[in-house]
Amino acid sequence: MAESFELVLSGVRKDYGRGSTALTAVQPLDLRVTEESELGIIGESGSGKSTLSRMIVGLEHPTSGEIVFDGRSVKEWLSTRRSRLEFRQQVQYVAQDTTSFDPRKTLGEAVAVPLRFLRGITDRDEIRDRLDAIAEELALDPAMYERLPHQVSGGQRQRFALARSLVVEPRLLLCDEVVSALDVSVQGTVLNLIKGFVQRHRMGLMFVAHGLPAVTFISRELLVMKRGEVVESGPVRDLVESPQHPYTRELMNAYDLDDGRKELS
Amino acid sequence: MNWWRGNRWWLVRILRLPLDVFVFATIAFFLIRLLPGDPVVVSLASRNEPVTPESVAALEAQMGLDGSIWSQLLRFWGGMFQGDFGASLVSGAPVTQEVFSRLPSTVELILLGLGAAFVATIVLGFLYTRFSNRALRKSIQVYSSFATTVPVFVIAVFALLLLYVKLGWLPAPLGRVSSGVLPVVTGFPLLDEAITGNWRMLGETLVRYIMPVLAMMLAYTPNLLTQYLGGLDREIAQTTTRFQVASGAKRGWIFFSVFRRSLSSVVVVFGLFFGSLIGGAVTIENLFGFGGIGQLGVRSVESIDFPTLQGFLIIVVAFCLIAMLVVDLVNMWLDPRRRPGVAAEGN
Amino acid sequence: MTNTQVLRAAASRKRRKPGLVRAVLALVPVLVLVTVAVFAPAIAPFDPERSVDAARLAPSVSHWFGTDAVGMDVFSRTVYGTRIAVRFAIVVALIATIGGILIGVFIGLSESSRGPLGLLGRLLNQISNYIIAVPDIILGIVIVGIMGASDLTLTIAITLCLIQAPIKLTRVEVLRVRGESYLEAAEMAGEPALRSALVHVVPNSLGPAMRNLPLIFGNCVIILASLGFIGVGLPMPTPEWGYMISSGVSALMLGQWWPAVFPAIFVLLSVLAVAFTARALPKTWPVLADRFSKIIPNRRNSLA
Amino acid sequence: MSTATRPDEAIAVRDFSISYRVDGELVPAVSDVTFSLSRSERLAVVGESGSGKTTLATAIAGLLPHGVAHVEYADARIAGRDVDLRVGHRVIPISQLGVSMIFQDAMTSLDPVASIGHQFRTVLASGERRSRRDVRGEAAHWIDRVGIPRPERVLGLRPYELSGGMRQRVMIALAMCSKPAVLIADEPTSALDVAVSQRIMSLILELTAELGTAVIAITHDIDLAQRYLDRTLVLHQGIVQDFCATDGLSAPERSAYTRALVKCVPRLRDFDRTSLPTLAATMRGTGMGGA
Repeated sequence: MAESFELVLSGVRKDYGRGSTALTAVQPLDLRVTEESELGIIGESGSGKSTLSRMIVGLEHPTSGEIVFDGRSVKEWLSTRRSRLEFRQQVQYVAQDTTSFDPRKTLGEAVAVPLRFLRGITDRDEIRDRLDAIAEELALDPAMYERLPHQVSGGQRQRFALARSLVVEPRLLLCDEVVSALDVSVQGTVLNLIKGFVQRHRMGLMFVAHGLPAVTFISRELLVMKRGEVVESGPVRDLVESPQHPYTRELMNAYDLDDGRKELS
Repeated sequence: MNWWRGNRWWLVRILRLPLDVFVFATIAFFLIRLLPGDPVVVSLASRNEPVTPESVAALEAQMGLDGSIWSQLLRFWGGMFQGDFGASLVSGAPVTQEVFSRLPSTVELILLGLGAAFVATIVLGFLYTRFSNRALRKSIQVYSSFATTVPVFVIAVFALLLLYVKLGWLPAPLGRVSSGVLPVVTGFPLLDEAITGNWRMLGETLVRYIMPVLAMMLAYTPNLLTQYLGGLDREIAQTTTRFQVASGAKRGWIFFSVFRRSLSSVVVVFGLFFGSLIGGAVTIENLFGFGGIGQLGVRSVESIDFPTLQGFLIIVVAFCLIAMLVVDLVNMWLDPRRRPGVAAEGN
Repeated sequence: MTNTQVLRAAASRKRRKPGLVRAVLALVPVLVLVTVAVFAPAIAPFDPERSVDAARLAPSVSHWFGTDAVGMDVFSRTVYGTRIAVRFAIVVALIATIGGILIGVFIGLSESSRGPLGLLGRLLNQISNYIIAVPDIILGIVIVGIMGASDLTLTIAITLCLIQAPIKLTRVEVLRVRGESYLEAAEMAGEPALRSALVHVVPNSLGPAMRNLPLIFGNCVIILASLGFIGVGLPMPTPEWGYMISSGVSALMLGQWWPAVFPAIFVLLSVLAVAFTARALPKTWPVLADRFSKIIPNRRNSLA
Repeated sequence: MSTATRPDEAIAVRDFSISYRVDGELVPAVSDVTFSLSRSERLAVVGESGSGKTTLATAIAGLLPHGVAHVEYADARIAGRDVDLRVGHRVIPISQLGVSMIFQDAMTSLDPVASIGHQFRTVLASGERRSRRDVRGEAAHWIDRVGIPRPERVLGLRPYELSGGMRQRVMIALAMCSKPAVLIADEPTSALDVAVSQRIMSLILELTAELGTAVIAITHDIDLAQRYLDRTLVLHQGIVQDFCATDGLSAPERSAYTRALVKCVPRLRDFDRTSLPTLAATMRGTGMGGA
């Protein structure tokens, strides 16, 4: 069971470029995330949702405002080697997999790397045990650890990417469009795995996507972004049943099919 | 403001040219001086002169190698801004004059060779797209795979053997004309012969150009052809072509569109290709007894003419940079997406 | 196999795997070339740098390729020419590829960083940009002119021309790999930046420069012959192809074709041999690698 | 030829199979597809990646690359006429008049260096001789019809000067201006945001309804099929699983694969579920075995 944590964003803003051509990717934004959170972020491409999640893990830096995790700003966390590793162990980020594995390293080697650096485990047997444990939990075949990334399907690779992040037992997991590139039939499997894992381990989750149904399934709270701005936020049920902002309404309508569909069961 | 935005792409590019030449000249200045080996000593040794401090100092002064490297650099820069690279040790004439009197005839040869190769490329590209005959397409591909493998002077030697020695169809490789002195107006032999109305010489020169241009065409077409075939294959498979076919566009237009879109892949390599063309032209000039920059280079090497070599390098490269600039501008004019800033605005 | 894969495979026709025999056959031309070079003293019947018979003898049983204007045996000279060309080409190809990779990796890793290393990286990149614009043979002429003609001079001149391609190729590849998301993943996994540069960036950036190596080999032969042809190559009696061709041209005019044509054929064949092997190598390499080393996992042959 | 031609038939194919030549062997990609559509009818071809749906569409539009594919069929009619859909010898295939196709990305579909007006001219000026002004007027009319203001101005622009939405509309106008009997749309909305994709789909449906054009939409998204298209053809590994009215996709007589596929689509109101149905689990549940 992970301990509690608190992630606070205050007035975070991100601009690309300078002067007259500057583009604001994220408008000033306040947000609080804890180990209880299962937060979904939805928006079309260019809405700033990915930038937001990348700023939280320090892959990009806010133009202004501050991101504070457990009382220290992300910038501070990343300033020294020791605290950087500590921060990485607690907050993990999974991106849409296209090339997130080194083509020359087996999947096993890739998944072992965070154990070695973030958990300081060097004992081969222990690494092996942990790899087997995470494989079991994510319903992966441990034999596939021997394979190279291109030798498994896209859905499998995405699950290994999850394994690489979850093997260090982080307290907060950020998922950036992890199912968008997958076939519908595989999406369900991956979503179930994430949801199950997060609930069993009581971790915080931030799930970024542009496909609404995946987000409404996996999260309890929802943030709707458009052009770098949060247009509406609240519990998923409220937003689905009674969206307030016209953009949210348009979005919900686009997916709502109650009239045309007769579902079994 | 609006005019500036519309024309920025070529103005900026042209304004950068002098800077490029200046930077390259400076790099060349250091490169030449940092190489191991001392031209002064080599030169004295080759003339069997004793290496005394006096003779070394005298030759250093002649070559512009006296004083510290920084004072040399200042003198070099000063001279360059006045278009002065010193005087040739052989003829005593200014280096710029030595080079510029020979450059046009080399350029003429290059342009003819390049033009012939370009036409051949277009024709073969057309055959490649128009006909699906396997043997034809395969042989065009095989020919294109000879790119950068066969040196032009080797082809020229074979051409000489066949067309002059065996068949006797073409005249001996002994200069541009059989007798007389070429008129000099612009420095481009063909042009000058036409301007002065010297039709006999023009005819002779044209006949004597057949073999070298043929050799250059045979040697350089594969280089352009690989690019063009690659471009054609890519463009034919492109969604654009499929969309045109599916929406029922006129067949001629589809071909035209494919050719035009693939052409930029050829024109792009023209710039860098120019360098190897100059190299090839030097060997061709040597073989066919044409005067040109190759002849100047070889003469300078034989007499260790340091100022000429230095000026020769810088002027030839400046010329290459100009050629690349022209190619870039043509390309940007053909395809506006290549203009800087356009792609960013499009997204 | 999915439809998309079938289509791609069918369209590129690269999936066809040649057998071991074909794979070895692809190497034959270059092996022959190297063999001739290595065993030149055993193959050549005469001393290549001395007059051995009357001048201008036509090809015969005793002089297969005839003799040249001063009575040197053309066959012996041509065979020794192979030795010289191959020696140059191997040295230049190795120096240019290894050096080019080192410099390219350095530029690619350092150019975007601040501080003196970044400055040096950008400077090297700019210098390389300008040297690329210099025609190979012009650079050769100038360097030989300043330093005098010798093995060392020509090696420096040709390497300086040909090292630019591996530098550029490696630099671009390093920049591409640095943008790959597996480096972000490495950062998230806590790998130190230097380690991930060495473990992930460098090994994944070597491909293009390695594939360019045969091209350097061939180009070196061409440049060496071209410089020799215009008379700024290796000094006189050395049996170098370019020089042999140019000195044979005057005899060619008189119908004595052999002193010029045989070395020209050898230039042609050697360059084509290298080009042939270079083109066949990407296809046959997996087969050979598969045969001879089961230990190293190879990316290409395991593509399914 | 055995089936009688209905007067309002737009397209009909029977026993349509496609295979690819790989290393001299034929690898089947799509087998024995039979369907027919009447004018204005809308068909969705649904399948996962690798199911052969794009291959099928490309073959019907006559766009398969020469030399790599092999097409066989018992019968193929477009607008009541027999057509030759076998892969030709030409390097650039010849258009199957009567079938237009639009693609996912308008930017790569339009000729990047030609003006929009020119691109219309290449389509509209084929066949009979017409004056430039006449053609220009018709092009402007089409651009106006897809809802772009000031059509005359757009004619002089090149694709990169248009916004993404405008490019998409121009592409649709170009595909429709030859008044095809069938419009094939390959993943028409998967590159678009939800709101935009709705507008684009309704534009396509409106235009095709007006001209009586049949629509074949290739998609991985069952949602799209259920929202916009009358009939659905489900492909799995090159084999037709079902061909039926879209409303009846989850009816008990449908194949297990189809029903499972419909069930696994994540829904907006899944927030109360603890887990989503997955394809494998659903098919196991129906006792039909895995795929």
